[in-house]
Amino acid sequence: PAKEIKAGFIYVGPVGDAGWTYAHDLGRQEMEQLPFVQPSTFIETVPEGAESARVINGLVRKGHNLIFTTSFGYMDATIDVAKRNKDIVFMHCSGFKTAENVGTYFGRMYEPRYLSGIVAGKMTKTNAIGYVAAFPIPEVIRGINAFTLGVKSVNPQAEVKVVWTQTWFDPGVERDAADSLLDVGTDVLAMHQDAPATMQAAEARGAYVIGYNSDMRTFAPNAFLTAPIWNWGALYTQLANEVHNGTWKSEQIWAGMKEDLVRLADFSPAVPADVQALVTEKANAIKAGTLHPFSGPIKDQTGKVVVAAGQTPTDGELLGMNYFVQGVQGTISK
Amino acid sequence: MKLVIERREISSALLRFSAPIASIAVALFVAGFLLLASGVSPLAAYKEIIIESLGSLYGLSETLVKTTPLIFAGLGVSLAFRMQIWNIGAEGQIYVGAMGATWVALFSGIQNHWLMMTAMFFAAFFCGGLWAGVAGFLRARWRVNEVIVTLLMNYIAILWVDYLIYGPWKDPKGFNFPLTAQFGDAARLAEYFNTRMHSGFFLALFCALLLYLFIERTVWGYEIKVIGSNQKAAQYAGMNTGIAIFFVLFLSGAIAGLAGFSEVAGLQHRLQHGLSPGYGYTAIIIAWLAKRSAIGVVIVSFLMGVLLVGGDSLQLLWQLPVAFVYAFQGLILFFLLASDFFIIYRVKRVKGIAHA
Amino acid sequence: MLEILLDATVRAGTPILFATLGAIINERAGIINLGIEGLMLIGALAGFSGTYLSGSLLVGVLAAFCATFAAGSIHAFITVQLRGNQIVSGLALTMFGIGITALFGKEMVGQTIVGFKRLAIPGFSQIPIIGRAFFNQDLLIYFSFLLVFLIWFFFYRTRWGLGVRSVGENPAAADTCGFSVSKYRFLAVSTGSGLVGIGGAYLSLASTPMWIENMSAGRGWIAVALVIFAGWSSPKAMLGAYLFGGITAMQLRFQAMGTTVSAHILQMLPYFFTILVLVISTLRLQKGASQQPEGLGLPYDREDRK
Amino acid sequence: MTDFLHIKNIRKTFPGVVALDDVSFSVARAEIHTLLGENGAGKSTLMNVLTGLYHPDRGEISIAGERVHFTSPRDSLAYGIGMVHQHFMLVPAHSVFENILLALENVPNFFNRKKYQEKIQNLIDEFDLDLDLDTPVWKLSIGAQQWIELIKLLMRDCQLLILDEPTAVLTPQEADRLFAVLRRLKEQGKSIIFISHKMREVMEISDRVTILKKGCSLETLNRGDFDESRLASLMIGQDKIPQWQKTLQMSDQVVLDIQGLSVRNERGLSDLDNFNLSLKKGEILGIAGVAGNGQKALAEVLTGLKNTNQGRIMAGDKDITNSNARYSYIAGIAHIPEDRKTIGIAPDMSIDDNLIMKSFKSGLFRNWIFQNKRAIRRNAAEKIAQFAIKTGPDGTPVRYLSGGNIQKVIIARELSEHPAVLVALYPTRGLDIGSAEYVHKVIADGAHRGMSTILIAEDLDELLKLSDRIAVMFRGKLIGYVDPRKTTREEIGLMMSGETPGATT
Ligand SMILES: Nc1ncnc2c1ncn2[C@@H]1O[C@H](COP(=O)(O)OP(=O)(O)OP(=O)(O)O)[C@@H](O)[C@H]1O
Ligand SMILES: Nc1ncnc2c1ncn2[C@@H]1O[C@H](COP(=O)(O)OP(=O)(O)OP(=O)(O)O)[C@@H](O)[C@H]1O
Ligand SMILES: [Mg+2]
Ligand SMILES: [Mg+2]
Repeated sequence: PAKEIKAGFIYVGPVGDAGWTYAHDLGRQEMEQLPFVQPSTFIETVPEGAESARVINGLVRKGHNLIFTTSFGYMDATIDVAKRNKDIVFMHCSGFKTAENVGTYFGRMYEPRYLSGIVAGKMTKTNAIGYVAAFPIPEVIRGINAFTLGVKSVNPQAEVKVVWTQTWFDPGVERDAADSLLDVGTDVLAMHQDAPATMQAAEARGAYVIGYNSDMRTFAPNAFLTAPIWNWGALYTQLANEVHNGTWKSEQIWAGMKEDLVRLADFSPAVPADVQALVTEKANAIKAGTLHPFSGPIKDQTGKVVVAAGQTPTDGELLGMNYFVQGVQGTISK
Repeated sequence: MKLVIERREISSALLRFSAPIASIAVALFVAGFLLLASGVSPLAAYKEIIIESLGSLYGLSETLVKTTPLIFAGLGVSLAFRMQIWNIGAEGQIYVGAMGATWVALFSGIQNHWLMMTAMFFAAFFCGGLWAGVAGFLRARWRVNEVIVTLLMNYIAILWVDYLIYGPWKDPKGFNFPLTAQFGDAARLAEYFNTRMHSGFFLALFCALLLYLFIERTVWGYEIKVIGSNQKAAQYAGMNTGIAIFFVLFLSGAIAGLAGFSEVAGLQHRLQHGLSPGYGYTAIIIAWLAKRSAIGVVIVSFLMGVLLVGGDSLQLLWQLPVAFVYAFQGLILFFLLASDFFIIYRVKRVKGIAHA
Repeated sequence: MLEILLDATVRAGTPILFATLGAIINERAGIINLGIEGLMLIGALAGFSGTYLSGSLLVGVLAAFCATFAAGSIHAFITVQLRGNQIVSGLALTMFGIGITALFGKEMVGQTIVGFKRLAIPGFSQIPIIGRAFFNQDLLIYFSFLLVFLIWFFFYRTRWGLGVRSVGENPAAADTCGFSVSKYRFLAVSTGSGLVGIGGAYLSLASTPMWIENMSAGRGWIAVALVIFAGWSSPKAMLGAYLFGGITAMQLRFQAMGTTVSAHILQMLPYFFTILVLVISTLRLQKGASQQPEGLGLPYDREDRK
Repeated sequence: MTDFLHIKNIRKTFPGVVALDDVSFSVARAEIHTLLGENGAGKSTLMNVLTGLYHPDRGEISIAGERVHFTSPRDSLAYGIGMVHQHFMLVPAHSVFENILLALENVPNFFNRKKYQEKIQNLIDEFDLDLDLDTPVWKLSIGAQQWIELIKLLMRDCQLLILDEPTAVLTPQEADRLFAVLRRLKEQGKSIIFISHKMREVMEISDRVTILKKGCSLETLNRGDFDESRLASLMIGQDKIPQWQKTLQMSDQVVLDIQGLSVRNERGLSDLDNFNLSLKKGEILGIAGVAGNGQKALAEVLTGLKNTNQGRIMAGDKDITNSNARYSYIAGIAHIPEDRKTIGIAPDMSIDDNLIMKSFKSGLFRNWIFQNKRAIRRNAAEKIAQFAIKTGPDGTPVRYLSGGNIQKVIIARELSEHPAVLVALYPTRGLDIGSAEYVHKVIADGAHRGMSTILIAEDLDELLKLSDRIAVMFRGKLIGYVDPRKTTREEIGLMMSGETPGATT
């Protein structure tokens, strides 16, 4: 029996952040186009942790039947509320716990990150690339590693320098972190942050930059090269359809470029044609499943082999990644 | 014509009782225009806030869950205010309190529930106390301003807890996500009625009662009030103000630290980033609105709980963005302050002299 | 490297410097303003929108000043005219500022403008080490240098400045000498708030020319702390803002250069050092001298005995 | 005589208190008009109404025939009314210069610092004061602060000058200097309202006296129609003045012995310099000396507020020079401080609470760790009656009390514990004559029970009347002792200026 969908979203930041939450909200709006989806609800800036349980519960009590919780910190709360509301479908983004009515979803952002690494590796002249990163969690670490592997695949001499900002969202600090990387000789920047400050830093100093989250090239018209970006709309539409048709099952969705959940933004004219061609070729290989960014041999910073030649890590290993590959200059506190 | 302002005779108990209620009413009335401007009926919104936060067992339980840490933190802050000491650091004290409790829960190996609870309680108590005690020591020994020390130590506390959960205390089975392991059953406070309400609430009430007795009835409370009123006079009277300042900041931080204990043991059952969404700062508002009295803290914390819990429903039901909720809360506070004025003072028009 | 570090220090410190100076003017007049964070946001949004709509940076800065002047007036009215609690009113202002900017700022998210550019002062900018940091900056930074001096001059060399300080120390004394306590306090709060707004505008017009919700990210609170750190003096505010900005900049550069110390620990350094320097400077303070305006936080009621 | 100021039927209430009930009086040009009244009679309140600081509930004020409505001090200043307040209106953190500048009229915003410094310095020199313009006011003695207030007033061109107990903290010599100025101003046609509790001064300077009682103006008397006893009886009623007889107490047991004591102040100068003193059991030892010659430092050392640089203090045979030891000793010392508002009281707390500030730990007011509220209330009721403290409703914070009544609260508290030693700085400062007599009696009664008192006072009459011995101080040194029954005012005066006496006891 087809059922009307009333979807609710829990956001970790404000929809105006131009980054993570903004991208999710674009997805939400796309999903709303479906005829059987009623106007959906979102609640922004919900603190992570136990606090979120009440807000999720609020969505439940207001009759929502498909609830998206879009940050890692909502994991326990989502499971907890779901336990008491078996008839409602919960989708938690980026976690690892599921239940019969809780699925998880996330994107293999490392795929386009790898591709963007190729662009960076080709474009750097100083062989020093900067990476402004928020928090040392597996998702960010995985991104840095994939990026670095991409860089190394075309430019073995290049190094990736990482600076942690310890914040998802502080344009001033991000800007300063980007500047600090430019000060030590990097000429291409990449980032894992929710604000576009890194892009402005690159623009101001005549360096190149690789964006993230959504296509924000307006912030850096000259410096922008490309950006690994989210495309949640497709997934949200698909999930709404499944719930509508009653075909939804709890699973751990980890979709990549093949499913078009993540992609690489259009190249800027600054990227030479041959590089564009190379990246497009690799992208096709990834989509076809013939190229895995993390195929071995991969060594970590200390030189220890972490992925043997000819192997690829399991999803579990990828999800819990906690080391930097060789070529990254930076520290993960242990 | 000029205006002069005069204090009213505050004698009737009726006025004293009705004044705060009247001021809240005025505040809600004026804030209602903001709601109207956003196309939401104020009456419906207020009804919704009340129903959402008090109208059901569930709502009430959630409000009490929210009230619990606010009471602890508010008590801590108000105790220090009693001595004219500004503890802006309740937020950080909550974090280190939670850290202490977590340490016991994860690494002490205690199996017995009561033993575990006691140990966690005191760990949080002392961690919070010592954390604030640093500011207390600096203030007492060298008169270093405690506002800045407690405020800046908030950032350090949060970063320190981050360091632990990203590093040494990370759950080995947690896919390297920044969380500690979940607590065992021995380290969890009792929950009631199949809701999230936990015994931390009663502990908070008990603390408020103790603190009330402590301040209003004991000789130490008296000493604190004298020092708060005039430190020089207290010294003159032979009180050791240095030790008292340290002690009060210690106790203030310790009580705020208990909020950390009740949050991890009652609610979160693990230590993670974003443990407190600013309870320590809300506590400052609470301490002042409560006129620094312990019983007042309980009442105001509860009202804050209602406002915070109910405020979410504004988002939920009318899609008013969270920004609206902040602006709304800010306005309520503004008008609460303004209406207070007209309750204490009277404005008279009189003949005056014009100045060139 | 030192040259670069100094430059980064000044740039990171400037928004905090403006905010601290504004807060100092507030507190010198005896009014605590915990609304700095909210005011910075209002300044950032007003500054950005002003520039976006008019295409002129000057208009943006003026818009920031006027908007925060107005917002500061709310705090002033409540604390001065209505004698409301300064702490609560300030916190309310911060909430209000966060909320109102998010509401009105929706349109501005994702828009771009051309921000303030560096303007080298010929000759001076070539001076080794300090040249780049102090003589090759944008106009707002030069203005902040001037402002530090102007505020000092205002307080210690003009009668109005004496009046502001007096209403902050002992409003009854100023009142009996014929100074209008409410006028001085009101103007100090609103004007000071206006300066805080310029600090906010620095974020959205110079450091990162864009508007994002909540973009002040806690700098207002640091400013509140630095006021005390600076002992309510404008030159020391400069020192404090640069100390804080400098250590922040330094720890990021340590990371960029490849240190192995935990980033969490490095991140604590600015806070830790600020406390440390405060302790040291307090120790050197003359015994019995108090820098805090004595009337700070107390509403003035003529008919109430002190 | 034309009336410059005319006041009719003024009423002013505060929550719970009728401070002024119905006051009418007038002040002529070229007149010194004294206001006299018990502590709490409403003198200061009336003056605050007159300067626009308080707004009256009712009544009329006319100046030079014109009806005026003041809503702020600014208004009254515009009419040429200036006032020295009983509690100083100074900014402690500001320099002397800044404090005076604040009060000057027509100072341009960008003022010429030099010019104004000179102008102020001239006046300071004229009064022969030892004031450094750049010193922050908090570092100055109460007496010096009083002078700054006076200078603030004198530098303005006022038609009516109000002085609310200006002489309370001045030495008799300084008071004389002030009177000379007031007389000169009077000759220039200015009107002056003067408030004081010192009968000798009132007799000396007043052209007319108005007596205020319980917020009502009782009577106005012209010069010649009044003498000290008539004024006193009008003010309080003769019978209320306690009668007591001084009997000499002398024992040889030394309770406090100070030898070679030196104390330096913030400026590095010696407040006390090789100072010696011995206090015997049950005696009242008067300390005479011009203010600023070390009396304050002596009191501060004895009460633990200051540390010594050299020398020894013995309590009986115990050495209490060390500040920690002295700290525990001072618990048993009673102390009436000079600066009552900043160190004597907890202003936001009630009289009840202020009265037990020293004895709150004693078994009288405590059950285990809890306060015995009932005993505390009973104690307060007793003391309020005994010392005739005029107060608002129960629980009124002490800061609302009049200056004299605050002083009474402090004295009541300090003497209630039957201390072994009392260090009293100017204990009757600001008390009306009835209350002052009562305090004298309490101190003398204490001596009977064996309490030893160090009495520091400006008023030689008070010293002569009360003391068993008088020690004279000059520049931080003990000049010598005199016997009050055998000495003369002239002899003490000479010693106070540093001359070593011929005769010592
Ligand atoms: N905080 C402040 N910031 C800037 N300007 C101020 C401030 N406070 C006061 N002013 C300015 O001071 C001016 C004069 O203040 P005020 O009216 O109190 O002095 P005045 O009595 O007119 O001076 P005068 O006695 O010299 O005529 C005000 O009009 C105002 O412009
Ligand atoms: N601002 C105020 N608020 C409340 N009560 C006040 C205030 N000012 C004065 N009073 C009360 O009014 C009465 C008169 O006080 P006032 O200071 O005028 O007395 P006084 O005659 O000057 O006494 P003294 O000789 O002790 O200075 C006192 O009972 C005092 O408590
Ligand atoms: Mg004027
Ligand atoms: Mg008086």
